[in-house]
Amino acid sequence: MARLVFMGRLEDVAGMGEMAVQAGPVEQVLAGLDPALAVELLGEKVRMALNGKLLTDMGGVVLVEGDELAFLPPVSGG
Amino acid sequence: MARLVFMGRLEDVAGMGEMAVQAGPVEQVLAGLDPALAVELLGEKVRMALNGKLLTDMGGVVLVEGDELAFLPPVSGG
Amino acid sequence: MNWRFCLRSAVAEVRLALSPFDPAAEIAGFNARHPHAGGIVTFLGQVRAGGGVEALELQHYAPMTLPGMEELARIAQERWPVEGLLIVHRSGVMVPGDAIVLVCAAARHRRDAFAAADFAMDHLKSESWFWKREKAAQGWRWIEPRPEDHEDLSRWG
Amino acid sequence: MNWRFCLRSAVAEVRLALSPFDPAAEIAGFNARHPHAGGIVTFLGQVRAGGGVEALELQHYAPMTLPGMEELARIAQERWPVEGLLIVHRSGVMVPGDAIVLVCAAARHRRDAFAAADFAMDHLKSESWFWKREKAAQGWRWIEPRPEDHEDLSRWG
Repeated sequence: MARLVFMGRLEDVAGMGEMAVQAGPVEQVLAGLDPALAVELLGEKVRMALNGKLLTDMGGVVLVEGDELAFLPPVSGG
Repeated sequence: MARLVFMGRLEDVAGMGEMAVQAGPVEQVLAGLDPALAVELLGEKVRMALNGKLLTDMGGVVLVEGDELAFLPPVSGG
Repeated sequence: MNWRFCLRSAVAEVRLALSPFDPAAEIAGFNARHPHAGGIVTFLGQVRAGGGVEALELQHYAPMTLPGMEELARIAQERWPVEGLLIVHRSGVMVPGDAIVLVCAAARHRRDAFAAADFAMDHLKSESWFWKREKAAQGWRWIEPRPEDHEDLSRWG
Repeated sequence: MNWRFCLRSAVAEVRLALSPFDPAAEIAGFNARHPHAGGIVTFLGQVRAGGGVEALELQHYAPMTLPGMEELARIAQERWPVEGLLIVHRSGVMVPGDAIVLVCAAARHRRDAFAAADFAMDHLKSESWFWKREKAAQGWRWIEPRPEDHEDLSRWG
């Protein structure tokens, strides 16, 4: 199993903060989600981090056992 | 009598912080001082304040009884 | 406090606070640790009282938020000769009056302290891994960065 | 404290301190008085420890120094929408570690608080009625403003 993490407003869209998914190519993992959620996760302003490292390109990424893929909408601190 | 006030390094030059002087035209008052002190007081960077108000021009200023004329070298706070 | 949430170097201390912190005590402690600095600039951001906001929540993402703050402190120290730098940022649910963020910068010359604190705040605001939402009468609402926040960032080149 | 040495308006408080003051307590009090401000910037200037300076003296000229500081506070309030402004400046003889000047600015938006504090400090440094001398091993020496201080001032147009 791998894990998807939804930060900020994406947590509201997903209805949960994280989700366990089958390991495999990211495209395949996303194809298995509610399409409304998948569309939001692929939004232009959403960044992704694999095990805490930003991905510059999700093409070809394959989640292996224990991986954590986080979806990061625009930040706002302070 | 009127009073001259020497701030900052001018106090060291004068050897005192203030000096009682006879009322009268400023030029006349300065002429009565030690010339070495008078030269410093007339230095380009020294400003003057009469009773707490900056003078833009000392020409024609006459000290009357109780006046306080302050000599203000470049400031440095903070 | 977990070791993951606290970094101390000779110059910088960076903390992610998971519960309320006392900014006045932090400032007093920072000042006491930096008698050699001529100038100390502090910025305190707090949840505004009286603006209709009942609560504010900041989320962080543990694998990235504190490392990002540490990197920010490192960059600020490289750019300005600071003698001390403290960054404390809350995560969790806050109420009006609660401190959100505190930045203290100590330097020999005041312009360096101002610049380092200002720089750190601009980057914490719109380039650190936090997500913010406010609770008002209408319920919770996520806050996205304003265009001004990005303009502020662009000042630093 | 003599009435001449303290001004309080709804927004600004300006003080000329003739004896040591506790900056941490001043900051804590200021923060507590401004729960409505989103951001509070403070600047503390202190006599540097360890720089070979044994003592520092600041002279003021009573008829002009506090009125000049009050005018500075008025101008800062006109230029930036601050909700609170505190300026405390020491006069007299100080030793390393003593506070010289404290500026606190509270505003809804952090950039206003930064600008008001920065502006006030630049003007206190080189355009307020103080004269400064330092005592080191060689004895007392009067300090004149540096060219940088005038450049700092010119930033404000």
